[in-house]
Amino acid sequence: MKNLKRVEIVTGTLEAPKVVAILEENKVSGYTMIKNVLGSGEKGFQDGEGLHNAFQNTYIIVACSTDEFDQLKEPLRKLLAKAGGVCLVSDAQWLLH
Amino acid sequence: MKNLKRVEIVTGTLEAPKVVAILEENKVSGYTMIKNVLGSGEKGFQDGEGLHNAFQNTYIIVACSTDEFDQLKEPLRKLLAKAGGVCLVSDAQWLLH
Amino acid sequence: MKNLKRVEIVTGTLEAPKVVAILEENKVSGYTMIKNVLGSGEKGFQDGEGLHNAFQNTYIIVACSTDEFDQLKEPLRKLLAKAGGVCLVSDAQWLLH
Amino acid sequence: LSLYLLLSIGLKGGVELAHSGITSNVLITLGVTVLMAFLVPVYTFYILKKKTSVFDAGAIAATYGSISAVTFITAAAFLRDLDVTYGGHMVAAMALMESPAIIVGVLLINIYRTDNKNGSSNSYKSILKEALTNGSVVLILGSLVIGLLGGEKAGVALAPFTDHIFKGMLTLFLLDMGILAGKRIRSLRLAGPFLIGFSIIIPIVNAILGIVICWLLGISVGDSLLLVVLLASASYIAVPAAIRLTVPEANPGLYVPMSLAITFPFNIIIGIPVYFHVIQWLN
Amino acid sequence: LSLYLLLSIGLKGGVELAHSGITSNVLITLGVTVLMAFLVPVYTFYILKKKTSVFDAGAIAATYGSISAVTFITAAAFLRDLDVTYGGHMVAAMALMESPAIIVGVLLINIYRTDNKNGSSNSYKSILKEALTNGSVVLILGSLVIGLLGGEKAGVALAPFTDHIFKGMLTLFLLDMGILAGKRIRSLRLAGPFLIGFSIIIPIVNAILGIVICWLLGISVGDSLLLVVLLASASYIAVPAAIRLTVPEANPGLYVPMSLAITFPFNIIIGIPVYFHVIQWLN
Amino acid sequence: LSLYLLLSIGLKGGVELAHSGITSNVLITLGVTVLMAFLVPVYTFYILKKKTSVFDAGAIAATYGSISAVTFITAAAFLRDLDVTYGGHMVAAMALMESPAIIVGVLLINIYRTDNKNGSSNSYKSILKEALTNGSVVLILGSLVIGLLGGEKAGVALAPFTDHIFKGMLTLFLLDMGILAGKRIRSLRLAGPFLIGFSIIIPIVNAILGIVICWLLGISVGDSLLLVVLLASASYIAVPAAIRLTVPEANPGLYVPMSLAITFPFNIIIGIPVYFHVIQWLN
Ligand SMILES: Nc1ncnc2c1ncn2[C@@H]1O[C@H](COP(=O)(O)O)[C@@H](O)[C@H]1O
Ligand SMILES: Nc1ncnc2c1ncn2[C@@H]1O[C@H](COP(=O)(O)O)[C@@H](O)[C@H]1O
Ligand SMILES: Nc1ncnc2c1ncn2[C@@H]1O[C@H](COP(=O)(O)O)[C@@H](O)[C@H]1O
Ligand code: NA
Ligand code: NA
Ligand code: NA
Repeated sequence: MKNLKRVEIVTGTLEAPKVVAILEENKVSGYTMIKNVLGSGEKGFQDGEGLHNAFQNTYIIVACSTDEFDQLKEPLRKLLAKAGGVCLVSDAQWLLH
Repeated sequence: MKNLKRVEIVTGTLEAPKVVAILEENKVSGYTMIKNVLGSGEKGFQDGEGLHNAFQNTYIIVACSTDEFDQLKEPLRKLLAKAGGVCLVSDAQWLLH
Repeated sequence: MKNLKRVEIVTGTLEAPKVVAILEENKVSGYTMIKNVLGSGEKGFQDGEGLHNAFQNTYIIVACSTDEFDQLKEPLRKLLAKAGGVCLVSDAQWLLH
Repeated sequence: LSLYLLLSIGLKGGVELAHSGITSNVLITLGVTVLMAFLVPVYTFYILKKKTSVFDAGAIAATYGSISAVTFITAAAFLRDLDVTYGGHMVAAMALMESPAIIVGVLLINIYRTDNKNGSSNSYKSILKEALTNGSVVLILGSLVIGLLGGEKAGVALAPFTDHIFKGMLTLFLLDMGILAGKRIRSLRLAGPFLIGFSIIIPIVNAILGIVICWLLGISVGDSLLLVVLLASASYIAVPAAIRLTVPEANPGLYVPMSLAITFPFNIIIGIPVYFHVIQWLN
Repeated sequence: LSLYLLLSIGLKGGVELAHSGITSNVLITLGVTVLMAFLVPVYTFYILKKKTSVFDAGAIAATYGSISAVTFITAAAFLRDLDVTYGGHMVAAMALMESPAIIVGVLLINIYRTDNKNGSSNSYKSILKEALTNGSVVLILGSLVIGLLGGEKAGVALAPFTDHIFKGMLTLFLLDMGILAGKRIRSLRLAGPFLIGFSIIIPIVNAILGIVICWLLGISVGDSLLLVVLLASASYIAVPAAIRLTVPEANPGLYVPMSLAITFPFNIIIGIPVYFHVIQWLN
Repeated sequence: LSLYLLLSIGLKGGVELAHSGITSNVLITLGVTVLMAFLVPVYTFYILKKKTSVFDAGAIAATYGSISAVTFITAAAFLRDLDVTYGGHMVAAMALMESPAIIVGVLLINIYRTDNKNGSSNSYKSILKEALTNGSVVLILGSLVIGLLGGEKAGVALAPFTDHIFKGMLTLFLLDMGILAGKRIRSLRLAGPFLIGFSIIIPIVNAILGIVICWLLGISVGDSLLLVVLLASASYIAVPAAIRLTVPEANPGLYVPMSLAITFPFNIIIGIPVYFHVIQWLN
């Protein structure tokens, strides 16, 4: 088992590629992505009722080391400040294989 | 970064609106919702095989302050006791923007 | 509230039944499963672009006791070593009902 | 798609009913339907209880006591192809027959369940709500009334919308259903021979019951087939959903695939033509 | 499916335009369309601002200033059924009319918003990008050009692909849309009588405007109907999406269902035939 | 839908085969197909290996060595439109040609991979399982046998089900596929000119090979077209899926869009008619 940070990001589906870009720029190649996610926040409801991605969120989970997260931190903050969304960070253990 | 509670709820898709109602009653306007979720629990399998929402779950994530959670606690407990499902709570940090 | 382990597993949709089998062998009857999940890892992108489950992941959340997890640990490790994927473990509290 | 099918069958029924008017014949047929809607789940329940848990017995009884709208619509299309007329009131019969079985099923379960955990999740209120505020029932009755009031005009106005495309829609929809049914087949491992047999034999038994009744009451061939199909068919959406919510103890891995993967295709492929020939042969 | 519809209408338009050539008549029509594309959102904005927030006003104005391709295509099919010809340039008109309303709407919002939070998420660049790199616009214009250059040949080559199936596709697609529209209806609780009235009255007003203009300019019946439909219809995909991204403060629970659940079906079921009869009666 | 298409083509094939019986001609054709199913992936592998990783080479070779059922079915429909007959055994040929390429591809990879990580995820057992328990293969062969045994009766009984709707289904399905293909196009950025060229040139090369062989063996026009299409087409579901599981090192961003977004539409739109004219011209 190895300790690491569990970073989860929710933002508009159209913004998600930007999140992935940030991950790749920082050589974080491992992430999980769930599309067609709904929700509510400062920008009001994302209820998926519009017939377009713009009305849906994407949920991204990244398990990475503390150092990797420290690199992601700033660019993620900037992106979410502009695009809206949330980024939660918690501690987790990786079952190595 | 700000410390907060990461509350995640899984319950039948037809019950999910009641969860959202509880959030709104308690002025918790931020949440993320994933529909079409499967699973297994006391009520047996929710394998999505029936051609109806009744055979699916919805997964809701709420990042809120400890105080907010203390308010949600009771009504959520009551609802889940009746409708089934689970509510997990863990600590997380919010990457402020 | 009861303390327990929050185990989350991401692996190929075609491998997911094996994860469920491991849970059932160990009498862990409670889990939540999200299909049609995308991501990236050692095996490269799972971008859902192929017209087949083989190009998608499944995301499984299990809330279980520490003892239960200790039982799951080995078989899960073996499976993921072969099939790829990740298993994250974190602490959480269960809102009893 | 199903929405469209329900709508047009409802309108059609209403228009035809506006023609015929509500005769004693109509009332008798509806009476029989409602009666059977209560009897079928009861007798099937007692058969099932011998082999399955009270919960599964009630769930399956409710499923088979109720009806499959798609099977009904297919039978109606089948009749139209053969230029056999049927009364618009049969659509009302379908709507009337959808819900009672749910209530009966849940009642029986609550009578026979050993744990006295009545109420809570399956409080009667919620059951009735489930049973009555059922989307499709509302939709059918609604469009039926529209057709009934609109009469001729509605019929003509909607003709292009309802007739031309109808057949194509139905075919497409049946194909979809067929594929879904196929996917559920493997779920039947769990069911075991008794329940698999049940899902073929009970429809036949109900069909025979229906044929005899219709024959005794001298109901027209068209109406007979539809009534028989209502009896022989099992619900695979509305009832399973209501049961899932009100009787979580019942295993959806049984009542869903039994109805969807066996009874539904059986009625569509074999049932409808066979029932029809028997009815015709009797008249 | 929609992809297919856009493609074939575009090709059709291009081929016809290759016939007719670009006459002064064509240019006048296109000029009018572009003009209206800028005027409609402006006047609707000031009406809306009286009752709603600046954000919702701009969002709804943009939605109604733009067009619904499906409504346009349905009108075109309607004309073909009646053997009424229309100019291929109307397809270009549709494409030209899709985007301006977005820009106008956002401009008006930024003029009237009290918080001076211009820029950031709704920087003009991103808006223009949204407005112009709009998939359907590109697709229509693209297929239009193909048809235009390919001329006869393209027309013939693609005839089977475009004509035969077209009608069926459209029906299927309209059914889908109808179901979607139905699902959105309940979202209208929030809208309130003013906005619900708006979503019926404004299309009519725009239609009347269009009818008068076409009559004054002596535009042919076919072209008139299509122009009127462009004015009367509201966007329910492209514009709402662009607005959602550029004006998050506006409530999608209003502008989406108004356009999708009221104006769209209204135009399809009542609008098109009525507009047509009025236009014909004037000529 | 695809399910339906596979089923009806299989039945059709079976029924025709019941007519013709299994002649030497049939056996020769099948022999050739199997032979090619092993040769094509081998020679393409060596071409690919020059420019790509061993893994991608094997994956793409397997993809192009196998077949696309939809392309085959489209060719069959194309022949029916022109009243050109073809043998039912060609359906068997399709089924036989689906799997070998997977095995060949993986074998070649394991021979040439530098890291000696054979076994584990890509153990031969699992590969064979993947290759053989392939849903569509089973489905085709199954329906083929049904048709073969049922003979006339089956043919007649299923005629309405198989013939009438067939064309419409296929059109719908091709449209869906077209849209999917369109979505994959952008993924081709990564592929680069070599692989993009490959996905057009290799089908042509294989087609020429096929045409020559058929001409030498004097195979009928109908059978020739189908055989050629089998050679020219590439799998975009079964093989990619099997490869994804057995050779994760290969990049799905290459072999999926190459087959789905280039070769598939190329064969449908240009390939089939061109191959047909060449074959006819030779006879
Ligand atoms: N407190 C929260 N907890 C969970 N998810 C949230 C929260 N706030 C926002 N979100 C998610 O982030 C999306 C965009 O947030 P916002 O930009 O604030 O509208 C929302 O649609 C939700 O899905
Ligand atoms: N221990 C658990 N871990 C994760 N998810 C669970 C657990 N127990 C129940 N669930 C989820 O909650 C849903 C309803 O639970 P229940 O009411 O106990 O059947 C199940 O279908 C699962 O999706
Ligand atoms: N570091 C990570 N964080 C989150 N998800 C991951 C991570 N690594 C892998 N995954 C998920 O696990 C799947 C399979 O991983 P792999 O077998 O390494 O390709 C990927 O497609 C991702 O969805
Ligand atoms: Na019944
Ligand atoms: Na407009
Ligand atoms: Na091939």
